[in-house]
Amino acid sequence: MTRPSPTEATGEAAPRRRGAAEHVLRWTLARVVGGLVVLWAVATLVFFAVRLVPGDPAEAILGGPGSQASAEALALVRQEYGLDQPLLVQYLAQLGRLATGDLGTSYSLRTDVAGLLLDQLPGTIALALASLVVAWAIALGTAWWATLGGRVAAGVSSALEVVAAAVPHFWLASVLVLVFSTQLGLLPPVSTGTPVGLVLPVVTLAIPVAGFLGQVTRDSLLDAASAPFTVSARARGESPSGLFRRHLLRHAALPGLALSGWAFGSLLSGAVVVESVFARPGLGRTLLGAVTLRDIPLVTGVALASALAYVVVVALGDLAERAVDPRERAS
Amino acid sequence: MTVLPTLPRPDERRGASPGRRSRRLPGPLGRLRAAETVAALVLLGVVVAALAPGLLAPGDPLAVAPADAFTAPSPAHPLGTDESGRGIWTRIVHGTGASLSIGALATLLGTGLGVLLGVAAGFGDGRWPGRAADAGVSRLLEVLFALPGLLLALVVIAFTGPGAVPATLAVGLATAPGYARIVRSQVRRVRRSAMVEAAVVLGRRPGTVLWRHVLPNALAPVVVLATLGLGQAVVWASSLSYLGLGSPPPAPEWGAMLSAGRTYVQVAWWTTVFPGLAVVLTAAASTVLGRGLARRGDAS
Amino acid sequence: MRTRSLPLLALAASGALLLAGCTADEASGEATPVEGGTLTYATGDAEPTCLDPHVGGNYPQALVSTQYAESLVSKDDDGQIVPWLADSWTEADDGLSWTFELKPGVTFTDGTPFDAAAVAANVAHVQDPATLSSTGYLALAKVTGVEAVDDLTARIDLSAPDSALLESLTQPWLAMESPEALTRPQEVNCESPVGTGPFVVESWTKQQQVELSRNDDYSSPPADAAHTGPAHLEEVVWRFIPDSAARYAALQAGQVDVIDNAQPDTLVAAAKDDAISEIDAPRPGASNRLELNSGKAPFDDERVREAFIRGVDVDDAIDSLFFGTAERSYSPLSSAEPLAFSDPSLFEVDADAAGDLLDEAGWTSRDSDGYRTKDGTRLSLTFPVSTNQSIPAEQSLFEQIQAGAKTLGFEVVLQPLDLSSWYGALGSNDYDLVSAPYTKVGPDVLRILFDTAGITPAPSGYFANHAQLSDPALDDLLTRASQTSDADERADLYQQAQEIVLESYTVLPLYDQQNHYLVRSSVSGVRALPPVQAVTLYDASVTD
Amino acid sequence: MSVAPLLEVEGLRVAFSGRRVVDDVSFTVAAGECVAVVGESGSGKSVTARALLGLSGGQVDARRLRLGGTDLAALDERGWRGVRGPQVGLVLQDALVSLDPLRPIGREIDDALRLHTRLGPAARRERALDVLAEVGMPDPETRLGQRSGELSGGLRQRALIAAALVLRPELVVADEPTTALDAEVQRVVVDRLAALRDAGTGVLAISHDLGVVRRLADRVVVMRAGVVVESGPTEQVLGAPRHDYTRMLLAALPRGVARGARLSPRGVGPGPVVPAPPAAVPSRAAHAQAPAPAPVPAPAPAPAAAPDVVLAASGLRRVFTARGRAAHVAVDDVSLELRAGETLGLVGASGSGKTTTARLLLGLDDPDAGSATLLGQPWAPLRERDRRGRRAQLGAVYQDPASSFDPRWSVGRVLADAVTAGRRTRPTGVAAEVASLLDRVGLEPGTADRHPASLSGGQRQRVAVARALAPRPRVLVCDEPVSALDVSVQAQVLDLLDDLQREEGLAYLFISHDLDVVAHMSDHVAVMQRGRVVEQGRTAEVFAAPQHPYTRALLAARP
Repeated sequence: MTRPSPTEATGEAAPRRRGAAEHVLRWTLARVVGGLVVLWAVATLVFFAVRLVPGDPAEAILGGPGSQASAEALALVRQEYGLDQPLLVQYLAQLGRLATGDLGTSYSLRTDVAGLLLDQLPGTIALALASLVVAWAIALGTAWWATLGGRVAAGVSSALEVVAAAVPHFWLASVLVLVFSTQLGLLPPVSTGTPVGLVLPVVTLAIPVAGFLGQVTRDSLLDAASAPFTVSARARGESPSGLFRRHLLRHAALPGLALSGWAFGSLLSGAVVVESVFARPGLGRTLLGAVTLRDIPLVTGVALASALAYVVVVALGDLAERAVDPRERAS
Repeated sequence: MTVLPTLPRPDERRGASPGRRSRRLPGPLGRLRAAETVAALVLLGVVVAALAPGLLAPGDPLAVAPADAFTAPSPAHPLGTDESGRGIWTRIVHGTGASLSIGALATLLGTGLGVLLGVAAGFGDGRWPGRAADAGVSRLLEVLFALPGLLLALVVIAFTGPGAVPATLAVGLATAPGYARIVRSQVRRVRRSAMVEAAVVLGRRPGTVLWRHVLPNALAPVVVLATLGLGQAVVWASSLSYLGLGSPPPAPEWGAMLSAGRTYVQVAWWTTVFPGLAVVLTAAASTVLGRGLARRGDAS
Repeated sequence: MRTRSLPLLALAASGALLLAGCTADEASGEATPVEGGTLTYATGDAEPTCLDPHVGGNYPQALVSTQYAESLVSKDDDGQIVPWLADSWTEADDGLSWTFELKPGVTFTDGTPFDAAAVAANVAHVQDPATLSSTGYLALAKVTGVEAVDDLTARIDLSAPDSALLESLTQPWLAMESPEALTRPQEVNCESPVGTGPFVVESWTKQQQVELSRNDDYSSPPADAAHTGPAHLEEVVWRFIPDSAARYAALQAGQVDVIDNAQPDTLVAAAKDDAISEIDAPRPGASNRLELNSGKAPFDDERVREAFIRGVDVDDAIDSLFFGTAERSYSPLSSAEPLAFSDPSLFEVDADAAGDLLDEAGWTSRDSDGYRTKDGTRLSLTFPVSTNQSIPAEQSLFEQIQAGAKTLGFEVVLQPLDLSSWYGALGSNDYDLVSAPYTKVGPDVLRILFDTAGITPAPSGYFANHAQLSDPALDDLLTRASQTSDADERADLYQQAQEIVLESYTVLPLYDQQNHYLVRSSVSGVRALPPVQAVTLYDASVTD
Repeated sequence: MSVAPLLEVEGLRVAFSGRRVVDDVSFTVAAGECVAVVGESGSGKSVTARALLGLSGGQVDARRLRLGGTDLAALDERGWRGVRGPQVGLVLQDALVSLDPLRPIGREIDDALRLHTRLGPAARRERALDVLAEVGMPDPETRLGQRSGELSGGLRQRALIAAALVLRPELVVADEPTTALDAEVQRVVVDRLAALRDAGTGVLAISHDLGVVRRLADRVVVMRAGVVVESGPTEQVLGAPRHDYTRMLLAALPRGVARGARLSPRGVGPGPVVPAPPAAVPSRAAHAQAPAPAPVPAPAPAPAAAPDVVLAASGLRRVFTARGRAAHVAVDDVSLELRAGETLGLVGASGSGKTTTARLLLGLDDPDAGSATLLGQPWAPLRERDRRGRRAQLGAVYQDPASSFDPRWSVGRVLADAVTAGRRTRPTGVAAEVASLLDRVGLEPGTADRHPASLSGGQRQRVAVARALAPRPRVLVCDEPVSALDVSVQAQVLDLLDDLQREEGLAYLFISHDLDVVAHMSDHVAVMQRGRVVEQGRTAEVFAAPQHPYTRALLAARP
């Protein structure tokens, strides 16, 4: 005897529309506030975590570890960057700067972190989004092939998805470079800034994510395929491919949209490896270097940028999901 | 049925009269499909390699023989040798223990943490204590998701220094949020089921309901999920080793072999291809087995 | 989607259809220099944090600044100091000052003239703490000031005679920059330094590349340059490709023309490919060597040190790992140093002798794992390895040394660390073995590496004398050598110093600091400038 | 009406991987005629219907399978696609899942037109609006853009029918068209199908609801376990059934069976024993005027001292407020009284607040206002800690028992848990108690080791009743206990509840949307509409002379 859901409003359109506008406002407000809380938490987590890591920030400023910087230079730097003040004061100062959007200057690269991020964010975002699109294309492609291809196709595509999801990025990168550029000479092994140079990095990033999305899509495809409305559709003379396009595609994509936040996060992690292997400028590579050189402002900057990107992608995923399936869901 | 429903829900008998879902009994074995038997065999091989490497590869994984470095796969060395003349097959077999233990322990840590967070968030019943716990944990999860997993791992390792244990810790922490989210939704689902209400009507206290009904039913799918997670944890560990943050040389851990082999990919492709295959096979096998258990599990 | 589209199985496959035409094409024409064209240079070294060589001062900066910033003097292939921006130079009798006659009519690429005042401004910039210079700052330790005698004559005053000053001035970290440019904020100068060199820095996209264009009114090539007047190349693209396999693949595919930091395996592959030629340019300063921490047990006992050095055979390993591209070295100095002294007899492998030495030193019993013990403690050595500085082949060499040492009874614990943690381990004396490359022009590097003064750490915790060798006689030799201006006496003093270092068994030399460039046959005139063996593209030209 | 039959089915056989589900079924449907196929679940009626569209999914063969001029047996997949839509339309059971929840209903209707006609978008839109108007959809303009989730039950079902009719097929197959609907809405849909038949379309209706069949069908085909046991004109099959199975089905109908009289033979299980002939049932022809149910002699129990009130509610009120939606008053000022040994029926359309009231009385939800007492003591609103001790006095039986069992437990463990839950004492003798419970609900002792999932619907409901009885309650709240069961199984469970009430003096709060079941089972009845009790009193009086217009409408809507 599950709890009865309130009967759906029938007929009165006007109040429903006002309710909807107010609903959208509340939704956006919740997203913005939630996003800010996440960003604050990320900034705090990174601030204290990187402080705990061995290595002296002052030294990081003086050209990184092992610099034979003189005592006066170290003292000058500590005073200038306020590293001699108590930790809490530094934390509040940092929050103050972040609030005004000042991400400070990178210790190792000596340039304004915000500027640096603006330069590199597009590259990584382009790579991540292109990979997400390609991952979706592959996932839905195999779902389509499995649907129409019969038993063998279903089995093979399922195996492909499982293997794809299990492939480490960097290994895939070296195999792809070995095959497609060294042996076949078809694709440039290193990014050329042109779309052609984007092919291998995107495929390297996309395949593992496609494996995951494929498995998720396959499960929801199975559910949708056995739902009564498919029988109604076929009773109207719908062909299997028509059924896939007009009905199952939407149902299959739903859970994937919910996972878009996760998928984007894993793409950022993957970017660290793929960007260094294919020599593409981007956040991933910067992050790896920043942590190694204990470049606190840069690590904070990259963490905040990726957190912001994540929050935005989750919001977009949620919007897309509501557009496809407006039914109220107990989240 | 026409072409389309050739993908019957695995647990629905073909041709059952449409509309009424018959459920196959969740027998322990049930009909093992071809893919699952292969996966089981692969994992069996991996476990044997982990427990008794000597059986499969008598050689010493650390024995250095500079003379026959970079020899191609040959009867003497089935998978060829690496830059120091050590047999790739021997090192993969002896590395299984290291890689598998990192994968298993990381998954254990991930699921354990995930269950704690998930139950804390999911079990609240909407009134004050439950709602606050749910909001708090959900925000924490959101933050952990917002940070790219690798940053989490990098910071942990920067703090503890590279090595097998820190890598396990890092992978465990990075995967915990994923498990927590799933446990939370499972607990919420079971929490609102008719079974729990029937128990309340019979006069059972919330504690009993939690231990007797909610946890067993909510956590069963998580165990299955862990097998999927095991594969991913092994991949994660090998990525950390690639970045030079995993287990120190000369340990024959797959990730370390991969990152070393990567440099010689031009000259000796086998030094990187075969360890990679080992990672992929283990991860894929555990996923296939995991999905097989899931299918059998959700039949109940 | 009305039409039935083929399932997109893998984008790579369709990507391949798109680019059927783009295969690598390189025709090897004969090498008459062709004016103009663009050369793409791919470096594997870490991306510099600042393009102004005065700031900090590491090798990646030297590689790129050689293209746009020039020093007062240079060295030729025989190691002799030759004119560059300075035509001639004389040392004062008391050795407390050097006077340089500057080359006339040379201007910086921002139009400011190159004169004595510019030299003074550059030395002041290097010695200013705010510049945060380290290599340049140390090299000018004895310089008290610069006097502009007249427009084209500059006198450098010293606090004590410095036989290494000329060699120091050949280094790119003391190159001359436009005084006008140096007044700009450091951040700006880092992005666009102004020198007198054959090329000008146009733009720097971090992590991607630096673009340089030809300096058309260039008139100050070094004495041993192949031609005078502006460079042949119109433009140079300086790309950062950290991954060595990707860098070599890019060279093979014709995407880049020259690469540095070529790994041993790519050298072997390149040797078989006639489209690619190699330039072997070992870096000056110290050789790549293992230093044994004589400052603490167990290596405080010389017998244990000698046993380790003479017990472990590294020759086979070096041969197999480097495919014969690296020759075994028996000297603390790089073979690029004319005054390098080596004594192979000290390093003949004799495992039995090593065993006896260890027994003599009391490490007689063995524990269950086969390691030697004395009074219950195991003969264990901590070996922190910097994953940034040691290339994979070198890390594999350390693994083989570990295996070899085990048969002797030594337990070598390898600890791969990132740069920060590595320097942390050295700073806290938590090491028994370490491999730390040091690049400096001239034998004076011995003073930095082996003088007792090199043991006390700088405020940042950094110190150079990892062997912690403290021998008053050696210190005296090194001080006298650094002050004498008589070349023969200097050579003799440095030879004695090197004998003491080698006999102290605190150093196990391996090979020169590897520095290999690979160049496509379509490019000619690429030369490694002798001082620090950094490549200059001044004489280079692209023939296809 | 002896015109050539529209549909001829002869010797139809359907098998799934060897197992035969439909065996040698033959019948015909003429234009303008409605044939009903009746039978319980598992009788193969649905598979037969789908086989007519080539959608059965099994191996199909038949001596003759002709629709209009087309030989269906010879069609390949492409051929079938030409037939489905223009020549035959299918209407499924529950419109909520039989229409794609993610697409507006306009698009679903438009699909059929786009596949089979070359009409332009504007013309197709026009045809869609016409067919929606035809099925009586109010305000079709806005409905086109709405999804099935945004429509009420009745509107959804009409949209589903419109989607099947838009190409004017000669034959319409309706598979359980009314099962998921309330009485009022059922009436509208049945009238719609009747109008279709009168307009000359052939209608094949599949149903397990004999009331609907009686109103709609010209001829009836009765199926059991894949075989046709009887067929013929409706009056003859339903009026004077020749086959025992048909008679048993009719006898199991609670309509007109006095309170306390048995619906199913004494023995266990749906045996073929012939029950006493039911009271005469007016044939279809007599349906025109309002049905005057035969006066049922109410066996008025001796008016001894009125038995004390065991469960009472006064002024109960519960309001649901969801984000972004107007507050919904589910229960508004409900007052009820349930006396010992008696049954209070609670009837009303879905969404009338019956279930919310039950949850309030079971203490699973706190009322916003009003109160309830159990055995004279305050029961709601109350802190669960105080209520827990007296939980043993009140039991519950749900519509879908399977979801209320822990999936990992056997029947024995479920009952043992229920026995020990009530009282903390006597761990010994639990097994004996479980055995007696099984016996009292008519299940063999062996059932204890079986798994609820492997039992039939009826057996599962018996286990649920046994679990409710375990703590020896005084009151049972039954929410739609039999609406998911086949008629014959429903009869047995209802008789079981009657026996238990008589033997143990249990009081029942019996909730159902089925007026006949409530009439048969309850002494008093309360009729609920939109959260309010509109009428309440002795069942016989309320059914004989309904005061409130809504009650009259409910009674009139009964098929």
